[in-house]
Amino acid sequence: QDKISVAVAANFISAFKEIAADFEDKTGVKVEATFASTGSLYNQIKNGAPYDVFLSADEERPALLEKEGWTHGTFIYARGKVILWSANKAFCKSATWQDALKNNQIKKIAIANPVTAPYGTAAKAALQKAGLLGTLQSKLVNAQDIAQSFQYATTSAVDAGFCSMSAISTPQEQGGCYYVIAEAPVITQFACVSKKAKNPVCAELFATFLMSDHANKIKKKYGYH
Amino acid sequence: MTIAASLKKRLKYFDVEVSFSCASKSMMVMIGPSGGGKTTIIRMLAGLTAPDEGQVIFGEEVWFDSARRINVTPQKRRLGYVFQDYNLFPHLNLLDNAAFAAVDKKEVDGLFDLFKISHLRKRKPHMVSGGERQRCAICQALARHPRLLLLDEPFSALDVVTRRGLREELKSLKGSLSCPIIYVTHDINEALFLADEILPVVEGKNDDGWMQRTITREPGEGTAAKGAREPRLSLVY
Amino acid sequence: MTIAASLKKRLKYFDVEVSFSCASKSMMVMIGPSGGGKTTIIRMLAGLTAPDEGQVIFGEEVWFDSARRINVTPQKRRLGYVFQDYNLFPHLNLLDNAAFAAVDKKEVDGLFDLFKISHLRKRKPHMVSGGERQRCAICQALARHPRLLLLDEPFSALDVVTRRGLREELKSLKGSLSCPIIYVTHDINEALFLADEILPVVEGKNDDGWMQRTITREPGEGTAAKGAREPRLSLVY
Amino acid sequence: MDYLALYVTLKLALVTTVILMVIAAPIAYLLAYYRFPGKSLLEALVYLPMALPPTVIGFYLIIVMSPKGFIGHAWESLTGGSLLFTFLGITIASIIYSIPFAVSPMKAAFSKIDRRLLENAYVLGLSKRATFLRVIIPNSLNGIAAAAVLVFLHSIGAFGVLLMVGGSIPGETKVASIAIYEAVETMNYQAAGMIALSFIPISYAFLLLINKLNEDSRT
Amino acid sequence: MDYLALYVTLKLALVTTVILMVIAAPIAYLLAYYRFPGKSLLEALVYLPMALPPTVIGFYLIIVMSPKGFIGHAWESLTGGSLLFTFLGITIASIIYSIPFAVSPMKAAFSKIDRRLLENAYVLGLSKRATFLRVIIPNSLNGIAAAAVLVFLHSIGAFGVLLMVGGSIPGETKVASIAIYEAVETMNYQAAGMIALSFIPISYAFLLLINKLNEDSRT
Ligand SMILES: Nc1ncnc2c1ncn2[C@@H]1O[C@H](COP(=O)(O)OP(=O)(O)OP(=O)(O)O)[C@@H](O)[C@H]1O
Ligand SMILES: Nc1ncnc2c1ncn2[C@@H]1O[C@H](COP(=O)(O)OP(=O)(O)OP(=O)(O)O)[C@@H](O)[C@H]1O
Ligand SMILES: [Mg+2]
Ligand SMILES: [Mg+2]
Repeated sequence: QDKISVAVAANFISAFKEIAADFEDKTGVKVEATFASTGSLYNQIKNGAPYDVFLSADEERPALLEKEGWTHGTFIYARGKVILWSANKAFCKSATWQDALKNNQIKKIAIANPVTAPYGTAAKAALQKAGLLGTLQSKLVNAQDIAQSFQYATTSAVDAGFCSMSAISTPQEQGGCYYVIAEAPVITQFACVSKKAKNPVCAELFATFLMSDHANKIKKKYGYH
Repeated sequence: MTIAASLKKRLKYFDVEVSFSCASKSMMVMIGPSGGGKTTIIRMLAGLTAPDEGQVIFGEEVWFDSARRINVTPQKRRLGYVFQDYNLFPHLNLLDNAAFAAVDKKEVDGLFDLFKISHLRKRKPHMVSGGERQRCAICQALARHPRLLLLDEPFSALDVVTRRGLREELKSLKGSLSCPIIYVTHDINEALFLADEILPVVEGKNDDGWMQRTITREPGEGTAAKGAREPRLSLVY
Repeated sequence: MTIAASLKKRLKYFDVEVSFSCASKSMMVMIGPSGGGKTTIIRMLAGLTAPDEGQVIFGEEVWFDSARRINVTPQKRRLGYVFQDYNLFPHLNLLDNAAFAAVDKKEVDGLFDLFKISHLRKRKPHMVSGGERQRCAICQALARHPRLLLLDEPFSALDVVTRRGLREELKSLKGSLSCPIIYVTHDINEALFLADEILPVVEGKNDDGWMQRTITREPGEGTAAKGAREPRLSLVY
Repeated sequence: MDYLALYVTLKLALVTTVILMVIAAPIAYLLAYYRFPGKSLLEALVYLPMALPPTVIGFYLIIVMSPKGFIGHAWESLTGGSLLFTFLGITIASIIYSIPFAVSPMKAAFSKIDRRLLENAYVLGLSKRATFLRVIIPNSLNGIAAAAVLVFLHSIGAFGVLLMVGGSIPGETKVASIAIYEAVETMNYQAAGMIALSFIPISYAFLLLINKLNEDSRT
Repeated sequence: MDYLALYVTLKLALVTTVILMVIAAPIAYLLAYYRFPGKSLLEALVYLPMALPPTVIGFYLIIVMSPKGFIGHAWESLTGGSLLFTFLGITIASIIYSIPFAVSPMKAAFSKIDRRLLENAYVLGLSKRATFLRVIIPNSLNGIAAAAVLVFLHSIGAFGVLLMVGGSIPGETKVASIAIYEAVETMNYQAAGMIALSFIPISYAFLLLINKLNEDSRT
């Protein structure tokens, strides 16, 4: 049976699972996925990890891979937004997310590792722009990636967590509330296909499918545009 | 004070079943073949093994009574017990060993002088000879001001000369102590030398004829061996 | 074949320094006080301990020569050695133990009959008595068709009766073996009963007067003890 | 070089070690000297953390220590604070993770003590408690020291559990093993190498110490 | 439920155990019976993986096994493939990670064998090699079995090292501990719980087995 292996940035997990399932149904090609932060996956690829397709959460790392000759070219497959999510509905009663975070009740805020996770980088930039980074520094809990950040928030391990918009379409989201962080730059997510893909035809087929209307519909459902 | 005991205990190959008593200032010597139950009896007196049935009475105190379900812990019996094998604490030097449970730590010096081991006070047990270790164990037991002294073959692992010296020391000590002493030995000569009373124990029972039979048995008789680890040696000295 | 040895070995408290030889079909008995160096000598013959100086010659073969730096391994000496303490392999039953290095495994049955342990062949060593274990150890050594037989107090841990039985068996066996036998014992009577030749070893040296002194020494003499773990017992039997 | 992470690591290892010594001693004593129904179950329970992937431990710890979990909830109603993502939280995780390494050598040392020494202590009037303190402990120092060293090393190496329940907060829960992981992820190999290198001599020295203790206890 | 990850885990644990038994036996023999210069260094080296954070081990393994590292490079020029992110790669990592747990119980078992048994074997004509096979091994079966069980459990629990050098490739390097981590990350608590739960009985059974072996060896 044909199969491809795909490295997927953590913010895209939910959407990817749905897209991959449809792709398997339609083509019969099996999709094996590895989820981690963008930086982590990039690091693995640099060290020879045999992924056929890389769905990054940023522009920079696929570009680097292209420069290094790992891929023929990169393409945008999604644009995402940062949100601030809390399991506690009272959290969203404030006028702005900045005010909400200034509340003394807020003890811990999760953020994805800004160095490895582009969503973390964007969230950090938003905090900085709001002038809150200094005062909130001691409340920040560093998650390994955006998925862990959301996980900390849903278990109420933290009072609120910076997540990706895609989180709100998951079952775990029920009962929580969120602010969209407009101050955070929109995140342009690039993908690329490996030159050394074991099954180049299937890999390209998947890349094409990723950009199909069908896939776009799923992406939209998860808050990407 | 008098210790009086009536004991029954089921062992694997035979049952222990003895009664005896021993008054203050007197010494009862238990003697008999190896594996005959002597140590088991001593342990029941010390409270380390519970009899199946019987009583142990010390003066007015009941230490053990199977019918009334009384069994006083070893801690509360306040007795001195010199074990068959060396039992000093390896992490302490001789002086600290003897003073371990002493009523008055200053007395230990006098005891060490008496038993001629003062010069070894700072040595750890493994740095002295077997005889010296055993003398320290006696000091340890005596320093506690025991109300009853149990000595289980204290000298059996020692060579003949050291042994004879300690035997003399012990005899002279007997007069100055005011508690009953129960002494276990294999050595008939030692028994005759020390005892106010002798209790021969064979397969767990009192067997008054054993001494006589052992002394007079013809050499080379097959069945003699079991009851006679050192059958004639004692008689020669 | 004759085994001839001249050995020097520095020990902590004294030096071993002996020479002796022993011919085929004859038995040399080594005797002496505890700690005198007997086991050390046997181990040098077996190749388990290297002498500091000297030679060990077996027939035409040189097993050890300090000057020529020859030291044949125990494996190549092809001798039988019954150790002072039981040395059977605990994971094997008696039969497998005896057959462990047998030249012809079928012979083991005959040896077991001779030593009256055939009924125990399937038992593990810890399931039989000390005497039975030691008999199996002798079978193990004999089944190898040794060119030299070393027996280090094989019966010392046993009771008097078993011991006398094995002593007789060994004596009758001596005639049927065609190798030199070196036998270590504490027991003067055993030595007199078995030996073609006696080598008394005291503090590492040959001391021909030792037997005589031990037998006749006055009881109660202080210095006697060291050389006399069982001084008179042997004479009584 | 991430000195803060090294500091948190050493502090965590030290605190874990001290606390575990106190917790493990009575457990080891119980396992070494008593027979009771369910003993082998207790024993297996004590050793379980060694046999479970750290992520399994971490998973269950998140569940019980989060403010909704029963421990986290109790803790919050007592102190008003969260247990996860605090030094206390990773200390608890590290203690659970290292329990087997504390109990096992202590139990071995306690078991090795000659029963007759204890009997002698009883006859000399010492209670069980006094016997434990005056006879068992002083004669098990090698085993206790070995346990301490093992726990210390094992806590230094804790990673999976802390990755899940720690939250990598500098100065609080970001230990060296996580700092290395993050440095490698960001391809900051030099930083990773520096921290990694600093472990080798520390660990090595401790291992030589263990070996020494083992040899001493054999003689 | 992620059966594939469980399958990879068990396969990895099994392969690691079998290989380590063969590697560790001679090392344990050397450490138990010989004295040589540098012995304590060798011993500390063998135990080092226990004392290092898994990320430190992972870090160095990445360095040597990456296509630029000397082992990875040699491997690539031989086979054309990468060593990292393959089953072989995580097997090597797992072996290194578990070495101390194999050597330590074996060494203890070998050391406990009475020297006189070996001497008797020599006198009976057995070479050192034959003595090892016919006397030492049969009398150390408890220790060897304990080593096998420990290594098996420890390999099942390996996480940090594999996270770094494995890359979570389904069917190849994604072991159960990593699957749990990912399941928790993606908030698939049910899946995480299922895998985690499936470990408890396996580990528990093995632990009871270890205890049994220890008790047997004591009598
Ligand atoms: N720990 C034990 N477990 C089982 N049986 C034991 C134990 N200790 C002693 N026995 C058995 O109990 C019986 C009596 O032993 P005990 O030690 O009381 O004899 P003893 O008269 O003191 O012998 P000895 O003179 O050799 O010291 C023997 O049959 C012995 O085998
Ligand atoms: N393993 C050892 N290490 C150090 N010294 C030892 C060792 N074994 C024996 N010795 C010492 O070597 C000397 C000779 O001992 P050896 O065993 O040869 O005496 P032996 O004549 O066989 O005594 P026994 O009759 O008690 O068996 C003694 O002083 C003893 O203390
Ligand atoms: Mg006794
Ligand atoms: Mg000897």
